Amino acid sequence: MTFPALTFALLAAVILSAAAAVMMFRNLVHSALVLAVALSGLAALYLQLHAQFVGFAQLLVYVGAVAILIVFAILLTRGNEPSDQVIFSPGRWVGAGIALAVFGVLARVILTSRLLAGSAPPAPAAAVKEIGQRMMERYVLPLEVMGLLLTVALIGAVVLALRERPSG
Amino acid sequence: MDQLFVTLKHWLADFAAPGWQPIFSALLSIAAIIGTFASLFALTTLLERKGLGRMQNRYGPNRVGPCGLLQPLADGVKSLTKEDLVPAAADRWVFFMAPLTLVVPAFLALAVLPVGRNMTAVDLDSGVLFFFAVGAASEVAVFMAGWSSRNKYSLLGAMRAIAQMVSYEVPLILSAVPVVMMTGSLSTDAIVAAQAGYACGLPNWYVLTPWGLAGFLLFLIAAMAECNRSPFDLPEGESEIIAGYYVEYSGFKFALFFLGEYIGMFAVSGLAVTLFLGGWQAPFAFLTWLPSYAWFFGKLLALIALFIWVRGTLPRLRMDQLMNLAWKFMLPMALLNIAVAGLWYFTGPGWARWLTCSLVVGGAYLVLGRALLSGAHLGPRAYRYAE
Amino acid sequence: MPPLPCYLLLAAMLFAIGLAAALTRRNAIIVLIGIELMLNAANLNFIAFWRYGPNPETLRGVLFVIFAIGVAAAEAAVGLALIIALHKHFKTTHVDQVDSMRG
Amino acid sequence: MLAIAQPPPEGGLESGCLWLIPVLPLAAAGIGALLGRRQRRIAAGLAIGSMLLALILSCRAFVEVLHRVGQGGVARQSFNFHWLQFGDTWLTLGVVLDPLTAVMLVMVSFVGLLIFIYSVGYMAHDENFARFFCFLSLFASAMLGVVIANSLLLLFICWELVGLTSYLLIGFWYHKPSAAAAAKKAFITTRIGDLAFLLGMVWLYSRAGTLLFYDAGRGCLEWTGLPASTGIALLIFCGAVGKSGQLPLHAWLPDAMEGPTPVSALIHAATMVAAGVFLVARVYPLMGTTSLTVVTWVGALTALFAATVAVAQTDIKRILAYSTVSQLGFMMLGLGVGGVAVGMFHLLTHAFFKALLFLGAGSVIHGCHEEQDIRRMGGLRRWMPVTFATYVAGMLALSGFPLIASGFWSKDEILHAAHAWTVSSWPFYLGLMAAFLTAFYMTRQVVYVFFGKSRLARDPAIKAGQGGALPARPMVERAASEPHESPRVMLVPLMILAVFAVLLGFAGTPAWPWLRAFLEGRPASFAFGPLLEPEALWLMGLSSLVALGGIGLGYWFYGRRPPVRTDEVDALARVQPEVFTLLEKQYFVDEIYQWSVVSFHAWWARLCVQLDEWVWDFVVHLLAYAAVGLSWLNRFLDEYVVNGVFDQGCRGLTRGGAGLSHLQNGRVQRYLRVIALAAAALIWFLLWGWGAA
Repeated sequence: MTFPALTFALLAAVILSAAAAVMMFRNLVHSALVLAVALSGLAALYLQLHAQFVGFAQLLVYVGAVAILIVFAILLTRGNEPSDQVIFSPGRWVGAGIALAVFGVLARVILTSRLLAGSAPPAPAAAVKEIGQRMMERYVLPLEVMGLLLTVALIGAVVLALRERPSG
Repeated sequence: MDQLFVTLKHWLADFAAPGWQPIFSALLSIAAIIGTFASLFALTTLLERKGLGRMQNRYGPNRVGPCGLLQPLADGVKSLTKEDLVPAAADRWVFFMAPLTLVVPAFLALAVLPVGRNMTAVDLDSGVLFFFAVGAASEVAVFMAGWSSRNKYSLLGAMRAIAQMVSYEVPLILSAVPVVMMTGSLSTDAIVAAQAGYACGLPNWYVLTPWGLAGFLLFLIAAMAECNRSPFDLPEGESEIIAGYYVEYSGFKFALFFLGEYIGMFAVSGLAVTLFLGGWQAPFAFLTWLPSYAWFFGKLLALIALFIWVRGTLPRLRMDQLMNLAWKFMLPMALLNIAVAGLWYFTGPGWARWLTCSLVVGGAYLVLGRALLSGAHLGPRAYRYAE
Repeated sequence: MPPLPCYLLLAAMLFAIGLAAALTRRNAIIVLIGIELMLNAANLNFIAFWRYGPNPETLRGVLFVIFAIGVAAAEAAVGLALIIALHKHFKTTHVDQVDSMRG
Repeated sequence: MLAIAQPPPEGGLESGCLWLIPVLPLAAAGIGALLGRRQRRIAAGLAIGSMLLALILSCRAFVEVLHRVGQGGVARQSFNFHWLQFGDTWLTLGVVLDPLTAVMLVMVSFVGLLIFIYSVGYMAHDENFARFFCFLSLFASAMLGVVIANSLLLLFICWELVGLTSYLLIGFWYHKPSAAAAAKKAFITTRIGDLAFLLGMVWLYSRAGTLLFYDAGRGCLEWTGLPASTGIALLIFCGAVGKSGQLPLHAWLPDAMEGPTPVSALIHAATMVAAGVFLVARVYPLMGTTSLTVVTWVGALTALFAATVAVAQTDIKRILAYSTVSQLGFMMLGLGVGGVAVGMFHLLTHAFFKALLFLGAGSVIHGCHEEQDIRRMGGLRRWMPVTFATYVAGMLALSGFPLIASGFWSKDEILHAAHAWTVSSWPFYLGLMAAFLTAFYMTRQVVYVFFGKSRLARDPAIKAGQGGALPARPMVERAASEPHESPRVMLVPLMILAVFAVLLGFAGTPAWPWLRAFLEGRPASFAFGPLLEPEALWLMGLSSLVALGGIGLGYWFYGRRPPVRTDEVDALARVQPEVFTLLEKQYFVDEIYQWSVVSFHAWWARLCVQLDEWVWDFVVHLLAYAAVGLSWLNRFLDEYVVNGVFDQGCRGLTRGGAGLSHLQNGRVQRYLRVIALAAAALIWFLLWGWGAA
């Protein structure tokens, strides 16, 4: 078992167990923390796939921002005490079944497709300069739209989280 | 002399089996980094205590060893031998993981700093981004610490700390952006290399340009806030929330927190040195005979001294002042600084760009500062006594 | 087994887990987390295809993932704000108790 | 206009930024429209600043044209740009810069600027100050657009804009019902002319295939031997008639005086009404002899008619309005008999002195606290000397006081041309009489307003509406304070205009026919010769005699014993009461229109109503009863046959809906499940179809 395969196996194990833990934990804060673990594992996976920039961006955004955000939301919604009542919604088995079904379909797609049976090509270089140039030349419009979206999201989040009017 | 450690490392690495050489050399550099900065941490604690003592007109630690030089050792021993308390209500796992989560990323961040010529542990293509990415983990650690120890004070402290870190991360990164723009690379080595050379007796450091100076100051302030140093030490204000998020920590975990904070400080000031102060470059051409790492650590220690000095000088901010400073002054200033860097880049060399850029930066500083201070009441507080 | 299907399978499992989390948990925040997991599974797919697919030099996958991360951040911010507003209004964050539009 | 931003293919630097001239005030109007009521200063500053810039640019254009004329080079440069494409033909608009345009540009922007400045003082107390300046700038931009347009279409667009702004500004005090009515009247009346204009334009396009005036030899004015040009020209002339209030469409212009006085000065004296004349001058090459004859006759008749009416009016602005009409008639006459130069010369001089007179009238009204009836003024020269002096200068210019006044030279040139006209000699005599009357009524007005004793303070209330007088106001309001001189911001424009009203005449004396030469693109030469030709001398003598005679008669009638009491019968009315009444009622033109046109429409409407009630309604009722019968029949079927089935269906639907509505419980997760399941099923189906498993 080669070195990359080993790392991949380890990372996959970490990610999957963390994700499962996210789903299983009673305590929301624990869920949030293991979510951070899972996402950092993904970031490591990106690094292994030679997508350095994306990996670090993932780390920065998810661990640095989204996890913290989720934690704040949890604390603000009094969710930090482990709930004594049942944590799964009614009809959970249906949901689990559907999730399983989806996974089955995806797995069958992956395993039966003949396109994927290729050996690894040499690692492509994703220099940050390249990415920046692409972003500034070809993908500049999506970039602008993204900035707009983030601004709107910022304002919208603030407006939403403001104290509710007594009328409403 | 300059390349002493590099050659040493290579020489050692040659002993390893051929397949394992890269891993071995990596281990070597890791060991070197950890050793160096840990001892630097010990030294710094001593310096800080003595320096503060001098500023507050008292002797610092002066009992252990010759004029207290061995004090850090004593502290280490003490913290190792102390009992490790864990609150009954605490969330054990998280409580245990928190210090590690704080320390490990801090050390990771050190990996991309070029401490000397050819002395970068890993030269990543996106090193600066890596630095900030791993830095982000410290917020999670702080939250874990504050939340898991089931203590109102620590939770409050954690909340304050996270709010402060999140707020100040934005200007911190934004003030680093102009340098990246100028260098055209996120790699720390490239950034240091871009600041090589001397013009009319002065080095081509970025700090010696209008936008560089503004960026450097913004970066320093944001860095102080980022590692909860005074005057931004609300999260740990002993007088308000008895040492904030690590109230419940004691013994070795506490030491780890302490270590983590100081390592974080080293990392951030090391990045400041790299980004703005030309990394390991000598300030003057005739001083290049000094080894590069000496210059790096000299600048690092100078910044640390500055931190200590500020801590001894300035009083603590209020929360609203903190937030106002972050969002109403530093954020617009940093954004404008980026624009100014672009201006600098596109107006060719000459006195004109000096004039315009410094005018823009100075004007913005005046306007924003005035706006910031307009509402604030800075006079002596009016005490009201109960009859 | 060639590397690409491994990554895709991992992504599929991650996606399924996220979906399960979104479908079975009562708490809206966990639902949101599940959605985040699904997004990340998709990102993993993009990167994997970029790495092992044809002409990677165009960097399409990478750029797409970068944009996706940005969108995910925005989505998380708005979603959490919504959840907070929800909690203020209904005094609960359980999605099965929030089933009417008027408070 | 922005499409012109690309560098001009033909023409020099000016055509490049010529388009800026109208765009600047347009921008000012646009910004001004966004301003709040409070920001008066900004609004005025914007309007005046843009106008100043426009003036500077116009002067640059003028100087350039002057330069080119001096070199004897081609005096015209046009610049066209594509606007709309239908099929494979482009509809092209353009701007042109030739002597005509240059002169008009300078005149419009200069007078406009002065009037803008004046309005700052005049409208100072109005709460809709900002709106006013917004409209003014809009008008200025439209007018300048008319002037520089090189395409009949562009000209028409700006022309309509001008009409719109005129409507807005006449009705500026829309809370006054009279103002609103006047605005509507102006709009509709000019619309009649514009309809003809539009028809002419379409006809022209169908004939010539282009609406450009000058297009490097292909423009419709450069076309020689255009078929049916007479009809086209006459139709376009109808537009001019409507816009510059010639017979029979003059009726709106006097009522337009309901607007603020600067508006009357700018739009209804100096620029807009002159636009009609300018239009005729612009399309002059289209005009054949026939159409020119029509123009001449219309102009001559209008001149005399309006002059006679003006004699008997008592509202200070109304008198000026009628005099404007008559002067426009003069211009038309000049165009008809003497060509572009003659008409344009009078247009320019008239623009200045008529603006001056209106602004003076405005200053008088302002000083007398919104009093407009000259019978309640008098003796004002004691209180407002500056206004008096400038007003007298304008009056002399208008009535063509020999040699020193500009009106003299221009009018003299027109008469000269009319005398030289071969078709008929009547226009000449009509013009002479009109000139005589002009002098007469101007003298009357000046005497009424400025001489004698003040009839302001003490007045027995005149019965409202008598003799076109304004309804009498309560004593307290006006007896409150003495008349006062206007602020400097209003006086300075007056003085400047007065200077020009006197001096401008020397640009077109027979001795030095600079303007004619300029318009025809020749360098002018100075020679006393033509001045001393016997015939020229004789005519000049005649016209000065006429002017002096008019002034003298006017003085003899009114000046010897200025009226002392407000309700005093007019001196002329004492001599010729019924004639005076006829004139005072403006030949009952409005009434005639009322009885003829309006009442015809009313009658027609009534007829339609009758038809509607008796014929159509009858049919409708018939059908309705039939329908009712049928529906009764239908009902029985319905209740006992259809309903049974239908109710069953409804119940079924209700149950079905109830059943389905269970799907739509607000449970997010259930929706999510359905979505996921559907997605999985979809993938499955798409990839393998149902058969595979």
